[in-house]
Amino acid sequence: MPVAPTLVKTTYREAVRAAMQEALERDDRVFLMGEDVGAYGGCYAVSLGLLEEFGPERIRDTPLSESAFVGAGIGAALAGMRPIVEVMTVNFSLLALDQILNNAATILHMSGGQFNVPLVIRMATGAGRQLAAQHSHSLEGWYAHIPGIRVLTPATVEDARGMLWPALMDPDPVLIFENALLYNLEGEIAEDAGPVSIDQAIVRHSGTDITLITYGGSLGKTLQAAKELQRDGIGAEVIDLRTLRPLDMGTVLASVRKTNRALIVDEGWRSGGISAEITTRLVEEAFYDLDAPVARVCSEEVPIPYAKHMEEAAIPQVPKIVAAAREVMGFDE
Amino acid sequence: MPVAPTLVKTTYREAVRAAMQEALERDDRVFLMGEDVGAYGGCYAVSLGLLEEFGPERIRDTPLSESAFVGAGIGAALAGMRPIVEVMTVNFSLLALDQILNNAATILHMSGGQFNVPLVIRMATGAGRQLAAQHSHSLEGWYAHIPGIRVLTPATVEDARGMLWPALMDPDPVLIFENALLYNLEGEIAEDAGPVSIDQAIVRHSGTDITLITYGGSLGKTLQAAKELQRDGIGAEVIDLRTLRPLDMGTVLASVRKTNRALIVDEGWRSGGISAEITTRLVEEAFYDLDAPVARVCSEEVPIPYAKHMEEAAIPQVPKIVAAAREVMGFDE
Amino acid sequence: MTSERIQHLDRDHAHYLLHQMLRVRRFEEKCAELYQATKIRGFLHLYIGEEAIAVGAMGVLEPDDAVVATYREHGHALVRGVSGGSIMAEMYGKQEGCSRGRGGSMHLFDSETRFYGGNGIVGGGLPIAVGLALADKLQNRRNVTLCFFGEGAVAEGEFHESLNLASLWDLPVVFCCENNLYAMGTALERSESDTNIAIKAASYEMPAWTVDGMNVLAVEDAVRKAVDATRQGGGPHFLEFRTYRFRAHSMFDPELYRDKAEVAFWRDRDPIKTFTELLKEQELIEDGELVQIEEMVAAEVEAAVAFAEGGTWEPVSELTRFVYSDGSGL
Amino acid sequence: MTSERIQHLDRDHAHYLLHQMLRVRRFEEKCAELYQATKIRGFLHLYIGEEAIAVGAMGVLEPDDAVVATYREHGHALVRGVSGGSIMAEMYGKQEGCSRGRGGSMHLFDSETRFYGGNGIVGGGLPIAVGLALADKLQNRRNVTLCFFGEGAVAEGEFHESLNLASLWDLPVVFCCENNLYAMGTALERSESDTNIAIKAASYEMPAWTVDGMNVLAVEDAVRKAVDATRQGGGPHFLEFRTYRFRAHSMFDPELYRDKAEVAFWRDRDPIKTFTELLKEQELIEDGELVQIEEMVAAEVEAAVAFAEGGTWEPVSELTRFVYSDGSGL
Ligand SMILES: Cc1ncc(C[n+]2csc(CCOP(=O)(O)OP(=O)(O)O)c2C)c(N)n1
Ligand SMILES: Cc1ncc(C[n+]2csc(CCOP(=O)(O)OP(=O)(O)O)c2C)c(N)n1
Ligand SMILES: [Mg+2]
Ligand SMILES: [Mg+2]
Repeated sequence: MPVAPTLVKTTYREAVRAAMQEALERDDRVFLMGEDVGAYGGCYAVSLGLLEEFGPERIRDTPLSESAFVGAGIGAALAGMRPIVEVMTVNFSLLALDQILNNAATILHMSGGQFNVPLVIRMATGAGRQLAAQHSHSLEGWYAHIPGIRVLTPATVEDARGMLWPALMDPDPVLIFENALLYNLEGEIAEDAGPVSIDQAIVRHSGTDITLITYGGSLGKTLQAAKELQRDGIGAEVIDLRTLRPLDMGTVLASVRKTNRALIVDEGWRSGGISAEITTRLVEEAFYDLDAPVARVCSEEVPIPYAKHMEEAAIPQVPKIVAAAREVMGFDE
Repeated sequence: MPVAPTLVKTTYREAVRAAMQEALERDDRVFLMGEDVGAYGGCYAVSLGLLEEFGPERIRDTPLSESAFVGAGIGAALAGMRPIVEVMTVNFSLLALDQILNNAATILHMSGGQFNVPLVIRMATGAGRQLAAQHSHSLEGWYAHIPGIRVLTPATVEDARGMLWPALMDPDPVLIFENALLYNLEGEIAEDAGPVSIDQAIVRHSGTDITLITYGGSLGKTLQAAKELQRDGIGAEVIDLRTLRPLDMGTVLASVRKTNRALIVDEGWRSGGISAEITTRLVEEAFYDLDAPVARVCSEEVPIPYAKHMEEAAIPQVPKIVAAAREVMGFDE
Repeated sequence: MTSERIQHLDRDHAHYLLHQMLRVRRFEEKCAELYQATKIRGFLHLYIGEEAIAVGAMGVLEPDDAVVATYREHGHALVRGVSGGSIMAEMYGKQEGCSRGRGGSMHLFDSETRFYGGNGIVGGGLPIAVGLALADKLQNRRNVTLCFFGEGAVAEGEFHESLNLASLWDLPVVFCCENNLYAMGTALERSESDTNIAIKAASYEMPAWTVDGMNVLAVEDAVRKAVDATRQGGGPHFLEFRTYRFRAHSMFDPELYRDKAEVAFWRDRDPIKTFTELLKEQELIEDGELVQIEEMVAAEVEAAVAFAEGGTWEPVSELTRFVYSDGSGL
Repeated sequence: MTSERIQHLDRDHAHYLLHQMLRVRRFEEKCAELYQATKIRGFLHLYIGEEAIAVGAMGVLEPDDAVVATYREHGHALVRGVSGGSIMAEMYGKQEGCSRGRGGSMHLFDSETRFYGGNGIVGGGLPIAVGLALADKLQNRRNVTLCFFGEGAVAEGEFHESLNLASLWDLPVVFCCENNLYAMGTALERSESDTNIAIKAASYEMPAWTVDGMNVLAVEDAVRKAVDATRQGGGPHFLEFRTYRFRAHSMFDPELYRDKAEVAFWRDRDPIKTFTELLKEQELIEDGELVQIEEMVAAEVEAAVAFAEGGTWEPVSELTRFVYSDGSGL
């Protein structure tokens, strides 16, 4: 008889830290580098205590040189290490985009399969904290355009805990986007929680009337919307994509073939976002199963403003999701 | 009685040069800067002779410092100039992406409307010359994700000639992507050809059975495919988007409402490309007009390989377009 | 500070400098309070301890000169002439704010004083400053652009690219590096292999001086010399100001990385405290005058808060306005 | 070149150096021919004139050392030990090429010799070299990474970021700047405010020497000194090689930007010509030996071409292979 696992309370922040701690203990090739990951304890206190535990060789504070230290991560990965490079937030990753696209994502193919790049890049993403236009990007869906990398978006404490190890063991570059609003998220997790899949989407709430497809920071809002829809008698199935590249369309299609309706919730800008790709795949693979146009609730196409009410209006919110879902269901409001 | 305009032969390269020449003559605030635009005559010989004509203050060779000289273009635009910044190719623009996204595209909104950025950035784009993975990107559709900028993709000599001036007079940042394979394109153009719209798509070939939507370097191939389809009795309407942001969906929708079928041809990678956005807009705005799923012919999701046969296989080609169109028409091959 | 410099110190000017430093200090102390009261949100980076730099520098500028700053720019904006009310309203997120409430603390903008922000990307302002100076040069205007940034920016590639461009093209820009020894929690010696910052500027053939950033007179002298030379066509100049921030990096910073002795050492060099002492010593100020200045400052801060409190919220319908200049969101 | 150095020059070693330089020269002359014959396509950047650098440098390396180069890297790959056949096949686009025909001239890779490309982005290889060296250091391997780049890369921010990181972390990497005075058509004095490149490296507290890149013995001495010091834990070193490319930047370059006198001046310093003359003068080589070497080289080049000609095309079905390591395109 299997014993039920002991559950422990944790936060998303602690889960990421525990995952790093475990990886650092388990594999000598793993090290963490990034701005203020050491002495400061991490911009979001994620790596707090790791410097004391693992020392400055393996918990490596970097200067403000995004391009060079991401590139150095690529080089170190090429030479047998398993680096975790923390780019403080996605907003600063633009400075390293050349290294990510032209080197990390490309070298394996361009070298005819000789050199793989087992690099993990973690970054915080998302809006919602009144940090204004330059500190509120949600570009994970945009990154998912790039062949040669994997894009993970853990939305739960289990995924925050469980995705890092398989990402590190993956032979190719993996980008992990942690929505900064999630760090304080609390949850229960098995004491011996292990790795989770980094290939598969998951149904977080079952329903038969409409499929709500989301990931990362919008999962909570979408689940909330599903609850509200339930009160109106609409059974919404909520899919957490978990990885944006590859897209697990199998899970999405199975649900949409059942519900025949789909709505995508994405904190990225609408035009050319991952929401467009998912819609398109549904059209390509399930056109005749769709009873209504696929809809999407995304961020408005504006630089995110500072003022709270303006920022809130700019990014997806529960009422907007509910209204959009009702519209897909054909309810006029 | 209007006199027919005198037509002159020109090339795409000469058309871009003539447009710059005119702008430099007409407006003191205009200057050109970029790598090797001066003494070398431009990487693609586009600016050949301009240094001699306008001098080194206005035809400004820059060091290899993409981020700084694009940023300097932003600053100069803020202070009243009308800079044309040439980033040699889109491949190198990744180094300047922070400046483009976090400053050029953002400052107007973030400053509450106080500071606009009348900057034009020109870059060569596209594959097809066996330049391999790091020199063959087609990222114009990806750039079109960014609110606050305009994205132009002139595909004809008229557009190459006519888009620059309105782009320079536009108060906001405009990115112009010139497919490098087009520079040798020959065409006739009115001797006094003037500015063209930078907001509107255009029908380049009429048809009633299927709408082929494309832009830039793929226009020629798509027109060729339309011709071949015609032989099979399929009337393909070819739309040249001309601008990727904003997307002129009016023109696209009018055509699709007539043909009820659509195929997008895009040299960008498939997933998350502009092809996905167009498909999605069609679903959102013309779902019930569609008789078949929207289809797309894009680049394969690989770093573009050097070998000619592999490169050709990686990017859209006429036979693929024809086959895909026939499939949309319901012809099994 | 030479005693000669002090002897020539004009009483009014001395009061002006002290007044300006106190404006910044008290304004920011109020900001910290308002942050605790959740009136201000997002990131808030205080300049307390570094006031002598903005104050010493701004007084030297002409009205048409340009300024580029960072996310730690309340002081620069205030002293440059952006009204306290519009800055405070900005931090409240009100539409009367200098960026319409869209920028917040990190993105103060003001076209009237050619204050080009407020940039949240470390190093991101330097290329813009180069471009502003290029435009001034191309249009034969005798303006100078002052560009502020922290020593953390020195590690960014853009720092080097920008200095090289400015020097290569002989542009009228003065780079002002506010070296407060830390970039968040990273001490300079852990981010630069050579902690001599001026030497990097010198490797671009740019005159580069290290200045006591806790001494407002030293700052003023250096900036005047640099700005004058630059305005006269002497090309870009580089100033490194040695300074210290007395507060945490931002309101989220637990300050695990520096010890009390070090903080105390620098607090002793508080630019306001030391300058006040100097003025008293030199009998350039009386206690009554000091009280008067503090009262003026307190009144200004109070008025700024009242202005912000009385401000209004931008209608949500305006969200997409100014994505493009025609007002459209496209 | 000191006469002492020449006196100690071993005959075999002298022949080795000359042989290597000729291998590169003749190989590339053939490449140019094959480009005209449209056997090779895309960009082709010839190293002719600069051979002394790769030859002087590579001989110093141990098998486990690593090399990072640029798009002008045929010479580096050849001398490092990548077979001429596999390089030529690569340029033909054949699957027997060292990058399976996917990289072409700009992207030669070879895991056996730890040859990490071939990078088409100016400056893009420097951070990778830093990372390779970091890995070696973290794993206590006594390897050195040699990183080649042109003087054009000095203007890129990544150059500075990388030098700083390498020095700050004391990494075993030797930066080899091939200063051929031009970046495409841009002369150094039009891209750097201070054309002294070594001084920039020095501002990161890195030993930096300027070396005559047309003299293979000078190159070898400098690289040996730098590599030995680096291997012994002396941290990164920087070498600037003064050199010149005799050909156009690439096969597309109309060469409008440099005058004949300058080209002639440098052609006089042809590293192969001058070294041959030296060896003759010192009676370290006989005419017959020279002929022998040329014959060996010609045979090698011929064999390389034959290998490439006999190569096969990668099946198109493999296009998406190696986008990811599991073979999938995902
Ligand atoms: C490109 C970039 N990377 C990282 C950050 C996060 N960050 C904000 S401030 C800061 C420290 C900057 O230090 P410094 O330049 O010395 O300025 P100071 O805060 O000391 O005034 C960091 C790392 C950022 N804003 N931009
Ligand atoms: C980031 C980037 N910008 C521009 C280019 C285009 N480009 C290719 S080579 C080159 C000149 C480089 O000169 P240098 O570094 O001196 O090397 P050399 O060609 O002289 O060996 C330029 C501008 C590029 N490949 N990468
Ligand atoms: Mg600092
Ligand atoms: Mg060069």
